[in-house]
Amino acid sequence: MASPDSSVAPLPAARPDGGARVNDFSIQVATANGSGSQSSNTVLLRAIFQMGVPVSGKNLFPSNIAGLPTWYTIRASRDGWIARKKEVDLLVAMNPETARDDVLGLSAGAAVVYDAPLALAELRPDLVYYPVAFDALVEPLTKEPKLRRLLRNMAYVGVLARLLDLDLGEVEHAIEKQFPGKPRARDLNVAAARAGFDHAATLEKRDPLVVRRMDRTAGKILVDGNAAAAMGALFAGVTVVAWYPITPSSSLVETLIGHLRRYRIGPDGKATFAVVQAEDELAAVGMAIGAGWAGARAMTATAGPGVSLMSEFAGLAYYAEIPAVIFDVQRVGPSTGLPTRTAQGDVLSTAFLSHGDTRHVLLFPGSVEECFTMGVDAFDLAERLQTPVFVMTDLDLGMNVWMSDPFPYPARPLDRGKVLGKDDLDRLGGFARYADVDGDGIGWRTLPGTPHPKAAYFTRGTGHDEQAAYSEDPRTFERNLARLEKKLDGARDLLPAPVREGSGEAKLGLLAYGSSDPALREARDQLRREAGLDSDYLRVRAYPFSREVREFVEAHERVYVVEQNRDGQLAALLKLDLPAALVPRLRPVPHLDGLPLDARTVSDAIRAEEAR
Amino acid sequence: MASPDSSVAPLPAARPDGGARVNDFSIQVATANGSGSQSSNTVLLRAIFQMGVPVSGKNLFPSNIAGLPTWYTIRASRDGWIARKKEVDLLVAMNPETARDDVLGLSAGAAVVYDAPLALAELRPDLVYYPVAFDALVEPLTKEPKLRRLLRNMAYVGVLARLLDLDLGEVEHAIEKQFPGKPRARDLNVAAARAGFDHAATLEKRDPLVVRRMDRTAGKILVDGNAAAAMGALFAGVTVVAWYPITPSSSLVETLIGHLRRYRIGPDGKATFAVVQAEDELAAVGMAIGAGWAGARAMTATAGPGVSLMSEFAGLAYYAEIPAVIFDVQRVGPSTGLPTRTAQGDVLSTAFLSHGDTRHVLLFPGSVEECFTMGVDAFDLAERLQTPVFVMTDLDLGMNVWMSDPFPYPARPLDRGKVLGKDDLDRLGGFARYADVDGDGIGWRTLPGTPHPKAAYFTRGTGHDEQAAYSEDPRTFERNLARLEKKLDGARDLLPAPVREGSGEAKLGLLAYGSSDPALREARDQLRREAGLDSDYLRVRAYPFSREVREFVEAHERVYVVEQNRDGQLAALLKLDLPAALVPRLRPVPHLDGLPLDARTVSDAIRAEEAR
Amino acid sequence: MATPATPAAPRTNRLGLSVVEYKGAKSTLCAGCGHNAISERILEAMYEMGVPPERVAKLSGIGCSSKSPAYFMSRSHAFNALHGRMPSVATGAVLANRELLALGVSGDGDTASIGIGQFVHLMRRNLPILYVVENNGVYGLTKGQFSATADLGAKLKTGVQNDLPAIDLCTLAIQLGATFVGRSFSGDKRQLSAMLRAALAHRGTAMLDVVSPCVTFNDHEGSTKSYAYMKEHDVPLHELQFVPAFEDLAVEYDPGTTVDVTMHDGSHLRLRKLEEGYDPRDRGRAMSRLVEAQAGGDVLTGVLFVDAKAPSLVDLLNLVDAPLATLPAEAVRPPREVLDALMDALR
Amino acid sequence: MATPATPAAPRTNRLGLSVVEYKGAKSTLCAGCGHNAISERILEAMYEMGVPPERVAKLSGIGCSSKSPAYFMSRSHAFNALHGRMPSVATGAVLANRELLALGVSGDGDTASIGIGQFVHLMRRNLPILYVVENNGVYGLTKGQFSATADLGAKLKTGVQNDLPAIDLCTLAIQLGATFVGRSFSGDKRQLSAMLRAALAHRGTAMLDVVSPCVTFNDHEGSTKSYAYMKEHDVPLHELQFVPAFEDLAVEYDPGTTVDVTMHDGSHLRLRKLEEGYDPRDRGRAMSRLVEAQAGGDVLTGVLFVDAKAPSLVDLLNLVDAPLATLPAEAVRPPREVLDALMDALR
Ligand SMILES: Cc1ncc(C[n+]2csc(CCOP(=O)(O)OP(=O)(O)O)c2C)c(N)n1
Ligand SMILES: Cc1ncc(C[n+]2csc(CCOP(=O)(O)OP(=O)(O)O)c2C)c(N)n1
Ligand code: SF4
Ligand code: SF4
Ligand SMILES: [Mg+2]
Ligand SMILES: [Mg+2]
Repeated sequence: MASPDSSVAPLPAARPDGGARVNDFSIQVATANGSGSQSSNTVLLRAIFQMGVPVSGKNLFPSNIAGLPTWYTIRASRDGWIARKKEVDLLVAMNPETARDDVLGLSAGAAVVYDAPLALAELRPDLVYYPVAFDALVEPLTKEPKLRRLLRNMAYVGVLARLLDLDLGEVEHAIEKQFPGKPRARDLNVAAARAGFDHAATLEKRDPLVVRRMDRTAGKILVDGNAAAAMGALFAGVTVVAWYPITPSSSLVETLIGHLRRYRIGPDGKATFAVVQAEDELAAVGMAIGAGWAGARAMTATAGPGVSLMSEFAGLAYYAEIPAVIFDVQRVGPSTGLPTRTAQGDVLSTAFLSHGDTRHVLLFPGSVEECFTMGVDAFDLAERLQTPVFVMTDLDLGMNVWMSDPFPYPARPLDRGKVLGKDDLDRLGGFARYADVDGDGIGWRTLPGTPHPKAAYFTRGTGHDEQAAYSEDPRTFERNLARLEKKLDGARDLLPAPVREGSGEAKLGLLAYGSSDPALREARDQLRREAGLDSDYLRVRAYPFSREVREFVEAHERVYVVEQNRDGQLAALLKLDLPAALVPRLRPVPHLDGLPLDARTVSDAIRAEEAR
Repeated sequence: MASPDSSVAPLPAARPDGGARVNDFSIQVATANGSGSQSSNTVLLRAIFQMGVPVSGKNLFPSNIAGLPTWYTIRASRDGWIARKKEVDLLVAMNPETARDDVLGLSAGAAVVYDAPLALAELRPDLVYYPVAFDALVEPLTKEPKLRRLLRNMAYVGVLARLLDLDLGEVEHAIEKQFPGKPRARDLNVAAARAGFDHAATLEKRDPLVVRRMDRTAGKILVDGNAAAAMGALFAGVTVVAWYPITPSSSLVETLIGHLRRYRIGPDGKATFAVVQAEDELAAVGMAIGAGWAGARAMTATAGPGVSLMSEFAGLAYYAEIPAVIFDVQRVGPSTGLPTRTAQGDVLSTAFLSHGDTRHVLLFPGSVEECFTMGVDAFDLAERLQTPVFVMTDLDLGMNVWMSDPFPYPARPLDRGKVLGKDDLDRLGGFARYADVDGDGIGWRTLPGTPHPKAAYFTRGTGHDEQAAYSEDPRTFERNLARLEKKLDGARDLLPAPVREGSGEAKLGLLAYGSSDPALREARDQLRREAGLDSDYLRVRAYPFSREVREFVEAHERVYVVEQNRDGQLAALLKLDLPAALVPRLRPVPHLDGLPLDARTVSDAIRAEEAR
Repeated sequence: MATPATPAAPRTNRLGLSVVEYKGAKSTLCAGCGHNAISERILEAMYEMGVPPERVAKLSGIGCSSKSPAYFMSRSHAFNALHGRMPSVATGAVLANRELLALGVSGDGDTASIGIGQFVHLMRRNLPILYVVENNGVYGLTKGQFSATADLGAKLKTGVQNDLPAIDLCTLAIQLGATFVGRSFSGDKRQLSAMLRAALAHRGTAMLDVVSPCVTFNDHEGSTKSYAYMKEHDVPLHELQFVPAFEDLAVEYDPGTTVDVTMHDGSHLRLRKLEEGYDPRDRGRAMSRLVEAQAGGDVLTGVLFVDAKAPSLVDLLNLVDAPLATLPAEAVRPPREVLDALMDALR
Repeated sequence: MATPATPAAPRTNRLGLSVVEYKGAKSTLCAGCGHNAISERILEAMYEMGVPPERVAKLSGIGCSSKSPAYFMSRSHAFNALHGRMPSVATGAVLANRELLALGVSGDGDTASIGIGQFVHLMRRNLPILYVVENNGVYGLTKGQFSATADLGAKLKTGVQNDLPAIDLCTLAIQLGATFVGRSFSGDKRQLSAMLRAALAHRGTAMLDVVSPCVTFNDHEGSTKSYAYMKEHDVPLHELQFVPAFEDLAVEYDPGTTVDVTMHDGSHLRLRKLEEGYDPRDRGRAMSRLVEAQAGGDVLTGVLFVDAKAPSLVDLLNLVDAPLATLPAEAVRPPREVLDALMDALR
């Protein structure tokens, strides 16, 4: 496979004209997976971060365990842009399989650190080359060949530290964080980094890229979205977790299990949670629904194929009105698709998941912080609304490391929704499960086990009346379905409101969601700076849409709906939701190639449209 | 449960003013299921049909095996209207459980034949009553109590024959057809009908309803849509059928099995077909897809819950481009919903069935004849397009008996689509499975077992290039997805075109599909006659939509989209498909109560909208 | 059931409840359906064991059998879930509230056809549940197609013959690790009652495969799940006696002819052997005896396997004693310091 | 395979094909993965048996194991289907074209976890297929979680211990009616090769459970699916010899110590007993012996059960000899008269 962007016509890179390019470049490291490069790249990322420079890292890895090409891109941006950047300023070419294509795909003037035996310098005259004999560098450190392979990768971090003028102390500090409690691994890696650092002193610096200390990361954290969502679930007080492994969602649950074991087991060894690795996704969601029915805060996490398998159960939970939280860490479909690439491709099918007039609540976290906050809110919303809530995150958010403000401790107490206990029943003398007593379409429920002779009701996916009794009566059926519609409609006001940016005066509206956010912000800046196009930006955070979404469209002549799928799925939901007269204002900008969205793709598309 | 329509304010029934009401009324028979009334009602329906009078029958039955209330409605219409009619002119009240509500729900002046012990005449003074002591009538016929219960039901057919002036010979003929090869059953039933007929001579006719011979059914057939679809599959040359029983689709496959056994087993006992009752719907569709991949004409049939379960496989078949035919005999959802009631509720979720930018081809038969013709065409289309084709029929079409012209023998030969054989490969020297060589987005395939060293390719649900090799390359992925989009877009021209009615001059457009057709035609007539509203009518027969759909919307100021679901699902697909400027013209008229659509519901809704 | 109540007055159980408190809605199943008889037996067993109806969660799939929980114990919560997926829903419910007494009711189609995957995995996990399969060898609710427990050579009314081997749910359950496996017949009031009561005292998965004729679609000649067939081929392995802990009767028994199993709650299951050499504590032997019987067309009934000591899923997960569902916020949301520490680690 | 070819020249098989014609793409699995060894054995067996690659359909689910069909026999069609759903796809393919030699390749997660339902029903149907489970006790592709074949007490690298009983796919398959059930080890070249060749001669479901260590996630101490564990606990029941029909060598054997099974195509499977008393033709005994071995931590290998006579699904359905897929239109679309008759009956 070629370098991921090789077939995109490269944009002319900003040429260094003698001066340094400080804190504004991107590095791509090309290795093979399973070779330990993930640690090295994290160390590099973290070292830059520790120097106070905004960074982001994108891992482009194959659906495979070991030996296939992997690329990791680190962007340092003094302006704080953290979207993927297509142009590579510095390539670290460690993988013989892809090195040729990787080099040929660069823009003129880019720098290349490479494993000397690859002899890449012959390929093009217009690059800056730094050959390094990595094997020789790590040879003195260990005799184990396997370990050597790993250390080679830490050595390039040292080389880059010297070339970029990174503080070696920060590198060492980052290595320490990377291998906590493993002094031998730490020491060896520090030695490897130092070897690289020392060796690089012999290289003549001929590129302009440098890192200088800033103060833009103080207090911030580095974390991936899956870890953030796991913490969300932890602080939501999740009690039942049923799951089935699938990329890219597995690490969400695996991290959560770690936290639960650490923070939710009492001194007596007893757990306030149950985790079950189910036999498949049907069972996983079935368990979550059974648990939600019985009153637990229950969840599962999966990706597209799992969501498809959950379809029948999703309809049951919608219709029988049972809370459950489902994290969908989206990857590229259709079908098994590209399991290790990112997309926002499950939006439309999940909104209508299951046959027969089913509708669902979706949340769209747009940052790791929102993976956390929505990870908390989803449980409140599911119990409040008595319906499944899907948290639509994606591989880019979930598996890449992001810079973030630390997460806020939840401000509100748990909202356990409308539940009647024994005392309530004593007072009321009974209840009707599906009666709309509060005018919001949400009935009151009881939990199994409630010690009251009037507590029980019969839950079913078949037609039922207000008392939850079986019914085929046409009018009863209609009423019930209308109530469900009302309930979901009312959800608009409970869900996270969209986030607005801009003066509100622009004619041009940009609308996006989820992990597209950084690219959208940067694209907005590009549009203004490069094309004089002023725009407002609305980031949608939930479906059914808040009323503000409509207001935004009303207030703009043209609204570009940018998303990471082929079919313009959120745009489709908007078309169905907005008054028909507003629909012509929507300009879908769907894009899907499995790579995290970059600003240039967005601004180019919009400029082209605007120029028409 | 109340009579199905009891909570609808009854419309004033046309009062008989001395004169007879000939061939224009509806009969409702209220019994318990499992009591043999289905045979009696079919006999009654058929006898009227044999008198040349257009009829339709609607069975309203519970999700239960025996003992629960069932209603059967027969409409006779000299004008040929065969939609359900809400008003009941003649009630046959055999079920003590519902008799009271059934009677209270009638319009003034209606007639009631009832089992004498029920003493219904006291309930209301404004009806015409015919009490009949059914037990006494059948007592002489047999000693078996079980049989007596069945014969009581044939006795009311005799009573009605006399009251409506039906030819007893036609009744007897119909009984003969009902019990082929069972002379004892036939004789007993004839005796029961005669007993009723004879007894009714003692009743004084006080209602205006009569049947008179006409010639509007000559040459026509009576058949249900599932049987029609089964014949379609038979004449399509289906070879592999995998299924899992579910109401209301089971009878489709069971009828098909009967035909296959009869017509597709050779004198040597060998079968040209394989039928497997799978363990569930995932397996059923998996088998169909495996068979389609290997070159068989393969199908399954199911209802909403099954379609939901097939979701993951549907995405695989779309993406790996494998033909399969899936009959979805729709029933009321969400979830298990009302399994014995009718709806068009799976349209939207099936169009986008599966995660990640998946799209499907849907056919919408609007009559039993189209259940047949589309049952044939679906196989051609699936193989031509190399994709799953969903035939979206419903319980009303599938399980009720409809009058129809006889089905035409397929005019075209089987279209087996683009398949390369050994000779082709010899000539070509090889092939690329997913290359768009013909510019229609459809590649050529080979079948497993083709004896040529270059025949093989690797089928997968993961990313692949034109040669079907595994690929994660972003550009390859994009190209492939764009080709799939093009393929489905091109399908518009291959699918059954919509059917247009009206001058084309009206401002008002009506748009509907499937089993709504009779109600739409009648509603159009009502709108014209009763409100002076002229309209054109377009019946959509497939998704992706034909270009004529757009033309129709362009040509009309307002287009009412009538359908049998809550959410306006076809209207949603239209909104997503039409140019945005046309969207404001659409006026969704969704309706869902589980009962077959009637004209009055449609015309009332449209008149109300038009009056705004 | 924490504290055994004082011996009950004649018409009430030890909780002081009369049997009426255990009734459900009127059955809509066919008259004579085996499922109705099983509902009766369940209701009686619950009454006799003095199980508070509010503690029971009735769980089922889809089918005539799965409808039946509506027809007993209206005072218990119930969840009529999806076809074949009751096991997962039950698993979730039990984990959410370990105090629930989970009663799963399923059919042979629901369990052995579409549901076999969830069945297999539930058995492995030894979830505390009383799982009753009302086995009629056909799909009743969809009008009489064969299910996967239909016996080789069995005939439908239409004459169609089943040519695939039956899945024997008991053999399967034993193999997979279920800890209480029994087979009975809806028409055998005594055996079924004793078995249900013993199963209610079991902690872990109690799987009962109860032959339950479908009078409408599978009670004819040629059926192997008919009343007539069962009358001829039912081979009870032992006579069952169940002595609940709260009755503590010290009945004499002969260890040579009787197996005595002490259940988790101290009650006793006594099996007076009718077949020499059958030991319901030997997994492998039980399986081979069942295979042999199946080949011969015999239907072995009784408690086929029991292991009253194995840890249940709730034990394995080491859950706190209180139901997870109703733990207070303090117990489930870690304090601010935990978040602070987590954030620090990410800096 | 209709007519046995003349004995092949040294470097080609009886079809005149060299082993290169049976190769696939370069493996992307980890170096040392058991699955790679199994791919080699399959390829060799196909070559040695002279199976035309074009006749083979390779079917798989999702997982490292399920990817492996890409790495052998590129001249055969292949379908890498959905996770756990290979059996249904295979069933459809075989029914569409009975001449195909179906090779199903699956993993323990693919088969025993998500796929156990389809596995159970495929076994019941005795579909003609060679079904190979590459069993490493973990989910390789998703990075090392336990699967349902992980043994009780097995430990992950992280120290997490499996506390659920393993599903023994062989015992299960035998119980469910599979007609050729074997277990082997990816590291036992001789045994696995002979077993594969015999399985290729079987008409019906041949299910081979092949322990296949995952060097990346499950080859450490504490694993029961490691190379080291297998070296200690592999208990071969017999020595396998397979004599293909086309070789017709009349080898002497002693009926007292050797079981000779005549396969459907006239070839011979000869099992020279290492364990006294094990008879691979006795379902019940085989099962109880397997249960016992499992409890003791032994891994019995060999042909555990075989019934070379049972009718396969293709036989039961009595299909015409030609593949359904390519029957001419005349054979599948009834003539106009049939439609006329059907219409008449509806008038
Ligand atoms: C997903 C799904 N598929 C099919 C059905 C239709 N269906 C309802 S009940 C049933 C079979 C029930 O058989 P069994 O479990 O044996 O119950 P019984 O009626 O015999 O008691 C089927 C196939 C369904 N409800 N859901
Ligand atoms: C529906 C679905 N769920 C989950 C996954 C993720 N997944 C891919 S492979 C795999 C497990 C494979 O394990 P196994 O079959 O044992 O194969 P191995 O990799 O160990 O050879 C899982 C869970 C998937 N692809 N599809
Ligand atoms: S159809 Fe059969 S299983 Fe269903 S209620 Fe009637 S007798 Fe029982
Ligand atoms: S992860 Fe394990 S199963 Fe997968 S290829 Fe590597 S060694 Fe094999
Ligand atoms: Mg049944
Ligand atoms: Mg595995």
